This record gives sequence, structure tokens and C-alpha cells, in this order.
Amino acid sequence: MSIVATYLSWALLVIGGLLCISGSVGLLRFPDFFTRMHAASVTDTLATGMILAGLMLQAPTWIVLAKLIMILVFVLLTGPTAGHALAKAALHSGLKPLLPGKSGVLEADTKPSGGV
Amino acid sequence: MKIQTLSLGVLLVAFWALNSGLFKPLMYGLGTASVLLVLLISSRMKVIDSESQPLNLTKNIPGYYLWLLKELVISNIKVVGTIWRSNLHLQPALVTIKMDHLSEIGKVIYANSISLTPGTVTTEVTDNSITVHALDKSSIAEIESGEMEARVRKLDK
Amino acid sequence: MESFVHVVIILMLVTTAIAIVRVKDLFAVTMLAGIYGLLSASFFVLMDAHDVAFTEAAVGAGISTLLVLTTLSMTGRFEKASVKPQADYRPVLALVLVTVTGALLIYGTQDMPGFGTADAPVQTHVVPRYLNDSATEIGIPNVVASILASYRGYDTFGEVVVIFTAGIGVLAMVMSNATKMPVVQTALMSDHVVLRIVSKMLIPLIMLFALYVQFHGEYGPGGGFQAGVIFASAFILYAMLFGLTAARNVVNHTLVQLLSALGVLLYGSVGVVAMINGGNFLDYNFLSDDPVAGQMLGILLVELGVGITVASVMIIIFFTFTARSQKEGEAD
Amino acid sequence: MFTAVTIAVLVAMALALFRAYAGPTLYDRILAVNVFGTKTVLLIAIVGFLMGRPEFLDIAMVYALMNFITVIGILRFFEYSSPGKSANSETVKD
Repeated sequence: MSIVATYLSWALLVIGGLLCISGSVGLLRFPDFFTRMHAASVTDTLATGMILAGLMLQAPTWIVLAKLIMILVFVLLTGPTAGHALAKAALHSGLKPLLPGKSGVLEADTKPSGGV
Repeated sequence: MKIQTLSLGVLLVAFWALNSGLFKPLMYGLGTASVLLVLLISSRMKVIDSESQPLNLTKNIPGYYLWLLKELVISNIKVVGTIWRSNLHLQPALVTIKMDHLSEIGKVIYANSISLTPGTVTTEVTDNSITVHALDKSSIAEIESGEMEARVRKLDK
Repeated sequence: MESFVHVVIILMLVTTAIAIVRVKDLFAVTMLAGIYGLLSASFFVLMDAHDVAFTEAAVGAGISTLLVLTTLSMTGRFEKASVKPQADYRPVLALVLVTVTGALLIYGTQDMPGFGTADAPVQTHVVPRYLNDSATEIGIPNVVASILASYRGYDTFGEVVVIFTAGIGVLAMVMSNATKMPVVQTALMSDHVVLRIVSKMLIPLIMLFALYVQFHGEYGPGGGFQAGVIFASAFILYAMLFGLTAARNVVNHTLVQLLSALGVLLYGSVGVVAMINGGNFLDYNFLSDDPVAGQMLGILLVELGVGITVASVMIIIFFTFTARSQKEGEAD
Repeated sequence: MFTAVTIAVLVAMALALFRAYAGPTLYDRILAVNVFGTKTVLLIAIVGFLMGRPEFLDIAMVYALMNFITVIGILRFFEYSSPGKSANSETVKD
């Protein structure tokens, strides 16, 4: 493996790791379920992609490479689908997202948002 | 035999070969048997159709995903910036956007692309509208500009 | 470094366990138990026990959550105690009993050899034979598969029978008329366009992945138990999306019941054939002229039997529970 | 370097664990489990590399698939078998 690929792989792994932590920090800091979802999708997409890509660059055999690609495809396919289903279910069950009110302060949505 | 069955068959054979990586006579036999069994069950489940095997899209998909990757990186930077800001000061929004008719698979690609980009999540897809929750109001304007929709529409043809 | 990761994961395991005890909402408990499953699997991976990790991945974090949830839909979401808190509820005696038993058990471990020491009985008794000779005797790379399916074939047979019995038990207790009655469908998830299409793409791949796991147990982690569970999960996903009626049209209930027995029968028959050929029960050396080929054939068939039984019993349990809870939903 | 990434994933796992415990709504818990699942996929893939045992990728793949089925199962349990009014209730008050 060339030097360039090694450095690129390390860079991807480190950035991916940082993104992973960022996503979880957001999961803790954000005020309600809907905003936390956005934080979660950071880890689902780019963090997973970068870490798996970093591993791909160091894959010892083609079969490992193939499996890493398949895992990435599955995660990218199922992640947003599950997220969408979750958000839809939450809205339908009557969970109100926090939205900026007249004063600019976040408050629970008052207009009906469909569902129960 | 439908063209979709054939394409699913090819996909399954590739999936088996990439997972297995063992090329022995016994594995050829078991692999063929497994693929045929899965095809049989899938056809009984009626999951083989143009929805699950969108062959008409395959030609233009790589270009679309390259563009989506660029969008992904940009919006990731934005969301990560928001996460680490000391004063959150969020301006989330929940907006329903009108949309012209898209095929079922087009809707799925569009909805999932929006969810995949951090900062926006699709909460509802109907025939003529799409509801999006965004971490920041500015993301809504981006969706309303319709670039992504136009790109999906081009795929869908 | 590795021990640091171990410590962190064990700490998280303990935290999760405490949280499970403290939370009263059974749904939250199910979620936390799912996390517990994920954590244990990571731990097994670190301990290099990849077959166990695989089972935990499929069972602990996957199907058991689904089955517990279907149970919850019948029993309700909250512990009775949290509805009516009893003021005089002081489980002191139970606490003392548990503490004393725990202390005695820990005292008992003093006599056991240290973990991982070379002269421990577990390392000197049969392990050397398994590790040194399984490659020539059985001829497959994954020693765990050799032990599970061949050296310890009796035990595994017992496990399969236990699973089969569990299936019969569920049928006997819950079935009543529920499986015979036409299920009235309420809302279906298949009108959820994104879920429907993505699942349609995934279901064939999950089924094929299950079969791959089934037939590659000799080479890597996997085998009949894991494969059966993954296969059943694909079916359960289908049933959740398109409804029980559609799922029953794919395989009808009688066929699934028949298959669950067929798996056990296949396992037992392999043993009987070995006896007919002049060997002991489940001695695969007698299945073929070449002992190693016989072992390969035996393990393949036995694992297949395990896979069929596990998959069909899981499907039976899910179908019966769902039919039952939908019937109750109607009665409300 | 794999070590650093492993630690990063572990930290992220711990934070998600806290969210699963704290809730407050059920959907937060489901979200936390989903995030936790993705982290586990990553952890197993990285540890497999760390220990030079890439066959662990099969386990990671099972997680990627099972995680999805579990989330759908949970949602099905809510959307279709019980009234969702309880979703907003604060359930952990002990």
C-alpha cells in the first residue's frame, strides 16, 4: 500500500471518529427529539462512511473490501429509512417539535400537526 | 421470466460470491440452491417488481450519488458546527413543500436523500407534497430551491 | 489498551443493567435490553468468541427485542408495582438471601483455577484434542463448528429439541383458535412508501445472507442457529409490513409447523443412518467411506436441521403471538 | 491509530447510552438504540481490524441488517398496536 493511501486512511479514520463524538454530543445537547435526530444522522452518514472508507483503504483482501462496501451500502440504505419512519411515527403519535415562537424562543408547536 | 427476476438473480449471485469468497464445487452447488430458494420465496412474497429493482435508474445513479456526496459533506460541516457552538440558538422548522408527481421509487430516493443529508429529515411523503423537519430554517430554503428534486426527476425518467 | 476497552464495555454493561432495574416502563426496559445485547456482542468480539458474538448479534439484539415487544403488546407496558406502589414493600429478606448466595458463590470461585491459566482443567482435558486434531479428524477450519456439530453433537441435538419444545409450548398455550381464525387486518405498514420499497429491496438479501451464514459455519462464525434466526427475521419484517395474512400466503401455518419438526427429524436421522452403517449415534465417520468426507456431510446436514427448526419455531412464535394480540385488539 | 478511533466510538456509545436511559420520550430511546446499533457496527469492524480478524465483518453486517428490522418492529408496535398518546409522557420519574 502506498504512503498516500495510508495517510488518507488515517485522516479518514480520525475525522470519522471526531464526527462520531460530535453526533453523540449533539444527541445529548439538542433540546428535543426532532433536533436530536439531525445529530444522530451525522453519525449515520458521514462518520460511518469515513470510518468504513478508512478501513477500506487498508483492506488486506478484496473480500474484506467487498464486505466493507456492503456494510456501508446497508447502513446508508437503512439509516435514513429508519430515521424517516421514526420521525413520521413520532409526529403521528402527537409529539410536537420545538419551533421558534414569536419571541424567537423555542416552544412546542401549537398548530395541529396531523395524526392523533 | 420477468427482467426484474433476472436482475435480482444476478444481484443475489454477486452478493453470495462477494460474501463467500470460496470457489469450490460444493459451494457452487449450495450457492445455486440458496439463490434459487430465495428467488422462489421472493416471488411468492411478490417483492420482485419495478419498485424493488428500479432498472430504469441504474444508468444515471452514479452521477446523482456523487452530487449527493458533495451535499452530504457540506451539510455535515454545518450541523457539526451547530453542535459545538456554545450558544445553540436553534431555528428549527417543520414545513410542507408542494411537489409535482414523482414515481414511487422517485419519492423514495428523494425522501431518503433529504433524510440522508444531516440537518433535514423527511417526515411525510404524499403524492403532491413532502414534509420536512429541518434543524435550521436555511436548509428549508435549499430544498425549496428544487435542485435536488430536479435531479431526482431527471433520474426518474 | 485492549484491557482498557474491556473495562469501558464492562462499565457500560453494568450501567445498563442498573438502568434496566431502575426503569419502570417495560418498553424502556426492552430498549435498554437491546443495548445490553449490543454491548455483550461487542464484548464477545473483544474476547475473540466470534461464534458467540454472532449468536448474540442475531438473537440478543435482534429477534428477542421483537418477541418481547409482541409479548408487551399483549401484557401492557407498565409493571404492576408502578401502578399501585405498596408502601410496606420492603424486600429485605430477598436482598439478604441474594447477598449471602452471591457471597458464597464468590467464595466458591476461590478454589477455581485463575482465568486463562495453562494448567486449568478446561485447558488440559479435551481442549488439546479439539484444537490439535479437529483439523485432521473433521477437516474444517472453524473448531467451534466441529465441537458444536460433531464432538458435542448430542448436546446440540438436545438444544434443537429444546427449541422445538418451546415452539410446541407456545402453540399449546397461545394458539387456541387464534391461528385458525381469519386475521382481520387493521392498518398496514405497506402504505408507508419509503419503508415498503426499501424493505422489498432488503428482504431477499437478508434471506440470502442467512443462507450464506448457514452454509459457511464451517469456515467462519455462523451456523444453523444464527442462520435460522436471521432467516426468520426477514420473514418477520415481511409480516410486519404486509400483514399476517400475506405472510401466511407465502408459507402456510401447517407447513411451518411441519418444517419445525422436519429439522429435528433430519438431525436425528443423520444419527440413525450412522448407526445403520455400523457406528454410534451421530458418529459421522460412518456416513461415508472417507471419514473426513463423512464428517463434512454430517455437519452440513445437522446444521441444516438446526437452521430449519430454529427458523420455523421463531416464525411460529411470532405468528402466534401477533395473531393472538390482533384478536385481542378486536375484542376491545 | 485504530486505538484512537476505538476510543472515539466508545465515547460516542457512552453518550448514546445516557440518552437511552434519560429519554425523556420513547422516541428518544428508540433513536438512542438506533445510534447505538450503528456505533456497534463500527466498533466491531474496527476491532476486527485491530485484532487482525476481518471475519468479524460478518457480525457487523448482521448488526447493520438486524438494527433496521428491530427499529421497524418497535415502530410497528407503537403505530399500530397501541394508541400513541402516551408517547409524550415522562415515564422515568423515580
